Amino acid sequence: MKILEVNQLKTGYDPEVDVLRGLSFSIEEEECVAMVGANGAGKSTLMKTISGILKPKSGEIFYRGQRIDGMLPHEIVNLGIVQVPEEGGTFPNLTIEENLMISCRRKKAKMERQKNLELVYQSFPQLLAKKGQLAGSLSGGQRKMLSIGKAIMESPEMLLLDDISMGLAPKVVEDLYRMLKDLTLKMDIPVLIVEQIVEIALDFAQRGYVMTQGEIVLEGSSAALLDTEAVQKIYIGT
Amino acid sequence: MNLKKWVVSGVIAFILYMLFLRLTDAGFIANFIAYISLFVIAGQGWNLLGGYIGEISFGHAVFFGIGAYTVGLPVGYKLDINLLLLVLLGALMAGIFALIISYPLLRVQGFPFLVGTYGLGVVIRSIVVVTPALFATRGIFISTYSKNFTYPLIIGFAIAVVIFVQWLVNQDLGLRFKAVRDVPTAARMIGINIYKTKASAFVIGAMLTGLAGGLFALYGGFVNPSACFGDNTSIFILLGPYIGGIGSVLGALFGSTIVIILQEVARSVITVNGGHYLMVGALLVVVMMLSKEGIYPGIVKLVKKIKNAYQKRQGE
Amino acid sequence: MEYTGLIQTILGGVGVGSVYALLGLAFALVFGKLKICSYMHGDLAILAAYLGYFIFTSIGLDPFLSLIVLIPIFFFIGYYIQVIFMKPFMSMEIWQGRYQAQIMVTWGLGMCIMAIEFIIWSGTYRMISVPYRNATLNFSNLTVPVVHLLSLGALLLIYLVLSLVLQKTDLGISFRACSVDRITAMLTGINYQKICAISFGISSAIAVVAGTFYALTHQITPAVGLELTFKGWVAVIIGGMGSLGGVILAGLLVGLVESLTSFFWIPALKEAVLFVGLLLLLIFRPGGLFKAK
Amino acid sequence: MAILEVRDLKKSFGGLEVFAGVNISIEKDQIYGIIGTNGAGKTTLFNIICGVLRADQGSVLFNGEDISKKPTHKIAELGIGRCFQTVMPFKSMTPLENVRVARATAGKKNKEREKFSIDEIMEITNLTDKMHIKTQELSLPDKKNVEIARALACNPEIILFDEVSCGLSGEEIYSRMELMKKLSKMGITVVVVEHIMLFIKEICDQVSVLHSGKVICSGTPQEVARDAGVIEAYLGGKSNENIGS
Repeated sequence: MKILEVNQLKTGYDPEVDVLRGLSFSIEEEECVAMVGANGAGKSTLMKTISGILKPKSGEIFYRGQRIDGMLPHEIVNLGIVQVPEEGGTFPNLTIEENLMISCRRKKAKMERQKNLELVYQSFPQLLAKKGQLAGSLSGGQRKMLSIGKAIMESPEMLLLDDISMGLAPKVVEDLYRMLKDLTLKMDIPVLIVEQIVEIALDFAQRGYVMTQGEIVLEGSSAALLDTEAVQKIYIGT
Repeated sequence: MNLKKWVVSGVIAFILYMLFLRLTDAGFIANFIAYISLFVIAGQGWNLLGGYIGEISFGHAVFFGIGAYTVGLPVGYKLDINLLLLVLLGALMAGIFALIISYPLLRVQGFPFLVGTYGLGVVIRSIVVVTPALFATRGIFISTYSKNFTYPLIIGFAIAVVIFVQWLVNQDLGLRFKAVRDVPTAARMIGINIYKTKASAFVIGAMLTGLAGGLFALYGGFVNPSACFGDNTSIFILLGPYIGGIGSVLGALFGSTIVIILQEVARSVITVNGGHYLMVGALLVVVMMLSKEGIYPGIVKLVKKIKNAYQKRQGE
Repeated sequence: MEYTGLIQTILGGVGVGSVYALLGLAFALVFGKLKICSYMHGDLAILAAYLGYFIFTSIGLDPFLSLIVLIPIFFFIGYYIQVIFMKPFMSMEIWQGRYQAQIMVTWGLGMCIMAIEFIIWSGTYRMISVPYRNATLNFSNLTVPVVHLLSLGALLLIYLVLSLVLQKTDLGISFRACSVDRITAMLTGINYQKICAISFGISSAIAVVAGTFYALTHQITPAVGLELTFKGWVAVIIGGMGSLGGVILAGLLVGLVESLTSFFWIPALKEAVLFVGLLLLLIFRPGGLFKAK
Repeated sequence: MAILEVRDLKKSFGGLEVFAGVNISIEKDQIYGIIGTNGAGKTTLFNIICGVLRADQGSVLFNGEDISKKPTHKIAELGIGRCFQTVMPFKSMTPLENVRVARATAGKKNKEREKFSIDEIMEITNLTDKMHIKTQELSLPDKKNVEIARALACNPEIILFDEVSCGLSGEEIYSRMELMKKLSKMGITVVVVEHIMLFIKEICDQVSVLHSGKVICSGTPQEVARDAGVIEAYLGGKSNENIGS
């Protein structure tokens, strides 16, 4: 069964300019899919559109058969689609504990609050040590952990990860992805991952799509994509 | 350049008004048109700052009042100075005052600026009201020219001001105004001194508003604090361009006209003192909800849309 | 004698200032945190004052008792003003777009409210002549009006309750979350628009309290609304754009400046002195006197 | 002598350190590339050079003169032009007016450096037939062109390009590359911030790699591409085949 299905999606910030130019793809049950492409290809725009931050100009998005385009962001979160955004993601003026607690909006999440909290602290012990401090005092990598932790607190049924590596040192990124891999294995949910470092993304996912100019130009299994010259070319730009 | 069109239509409008004046013997309507023209001049001055720079001023009555009092005060002190000269001097005085006051005011932007200009209005009004040397609340009577001279004078100035503003906003200086409004950061990066640019819009606008004030003194033959420095004056100077279409010369022109007419209509419909604000407020809310940029740009957009839809249908 | 007069003036100033502080608090709540700009709270306050007056004169209900009805009513009025009139502008860029549009819309609404008051109650000055209006407490040779003490108490109470709600409750935490990062808040599953509407409702409810106290210390006329709005905003600017504590101090300061001017100089110049002070502040400390953290 | 030099630049936002002592020296008439992953602080660097942001420490020298304390519009008059990553043309004006206003301000102050007339600028940026349409109605590549045209109209000695390729297709990127080469031949120094390696490799004479607050490597594109640190930072330490192609 298709978990997420995107059909001929068009989105843009300006009335005249489309960033996504009729994009279609789908995600199957318990699958981890990577979306790669150069800056400005529209990856983050896609994420924002799925989460309801941006209204699509045309096209459809289905989640488990239910049409979700046009729904408000919090309604989409209530369905279980949770995003870890590229920027922000945490509230620097709240403590870490508050940050995590405020993320239990869904009924299911409220019931599993204690279990989820343990899982987060277990996966990211650094957060436990600082739980009373303001999130603004965290380092970049810890903030990303908190951001992921917030997503987990929501008891997600589908996870969208937008450029986790942005602005982080390679070592931190590596650690982060190792932890994520453990986590997703534990939670057993479909993941859509956007990443500018192609190799990491394709390593993490089973299947991938390549985007340029708001369109999908290539798709295939991660291994196959990694081998193709085309991916490298497209990613590099010309 | 389509400035020619503006000049030609201006001249035609002036001739029409003169004909009208001859035929109807300067009745109520001729009077009313002159009254509207005063607010058109003041509104164009406001629009230079509010529309082309994007800083909303709630205290333009200050400059209006300075213009009016520059005409009134010498008369009050029985000095024999040519009134027309005083009108021009009034515009100059308003400009100078704006130059001085721009120093504190333009250091802030957005709504502290708005509150600051409102405060400026309160300060100046209070000072005039309590100072006997400025004739306090009594006001000053001015033995002015006949209607047959002042009305065409006001209309002439109004037309000249509209054409002047239209010309100005297409000069380098006017382009600089728009640049500062559109993207301040980018404007700085092409070498625009933001403070100077804002100050020049402020000063030129204040001069135009001061001019309107001076003409108002000639028009009414009477100046007093509540008519010249009152909140009401500020409000109607502001509302015209804002409702009509902020940052567009024609929009401000239409807006001032509509607002003043509506105000008069409302006064005759709702006779309770102060009740006419109901219609003014409602108009403001309706315009903002329907077209955020004001009536004129809204209509232009609508016409474009209809045209496009029509052409599409034609094409099919 | 002169000395007690001065103390008396200061107390009076603080008492009047608490009304401005309440209005400033109402503005700071929605402006400082959620970037919603309103120019109608002064008119809302006066409307509440008139309603209190109306209830008092028609059925003799004490204005404090009528607050029990008025506060929820105004909460809903505020809630729906945000939903109907302010929401369309929430996605625009801050100044130029959102603030300007919101200022104009709320100002237009405020104008309508004022006009309706003019039509119903006319422009004559009214006052709510409750028996305790002129009651005072005496400490040696100082006389303190009871109403001033009450308004100061109400101010502190509202501030404490607000801070408590902001610190402890889910609503408060969501509110703080929305105030720093609205996109992240949405992605966290917080209904941003609802939080905005609730906050606007709360701030309208605070305006009701301000209006009631204003009516108990002053005579009311519809035109005062805009003036009150501006004084509330002056408190916000002096207070440093949105720190709640700063706004309260600034509001009290505004009242103090006014009453001291009346005491030492000409009462007609009290507002002029206030705004000259504001202009000086803009020169030397554009960020406000009590800067937000 | 270096035309633009950044010395020991330090900057942090709140607790977040963006630059921990950055040194960059750009020679005249070069095309200089600055690369780094997203969030490495490339745009912040440009903002500091242009005076939009102030550095916590360190200095920026332009033709030997310290400009780190100067207001932005003075820096523009000295001859530093800039194009933004998120396009910011003056949207209510036509392209021609955008160029005119730039020529009338910064361009006026350094007339002796004028290399193109307004007509020529419109031509090399492909805007001649669109110059009377309001900029907000143009497409993204055209808006980028308007920015380039506007920067050129300031008669700059040096132009900073921030992520020109962002949101453009291959062919459009190629035409930008050609334009940059042309500008550098005309004696205008070009600084490009990019994260697409190939773009940099094709046109740049010198490259600096910005990573976690420091310049981790400087040199010709070929040298940089072989640098182990760069490969690790850029590709997560797996291989260097992506750079090679």
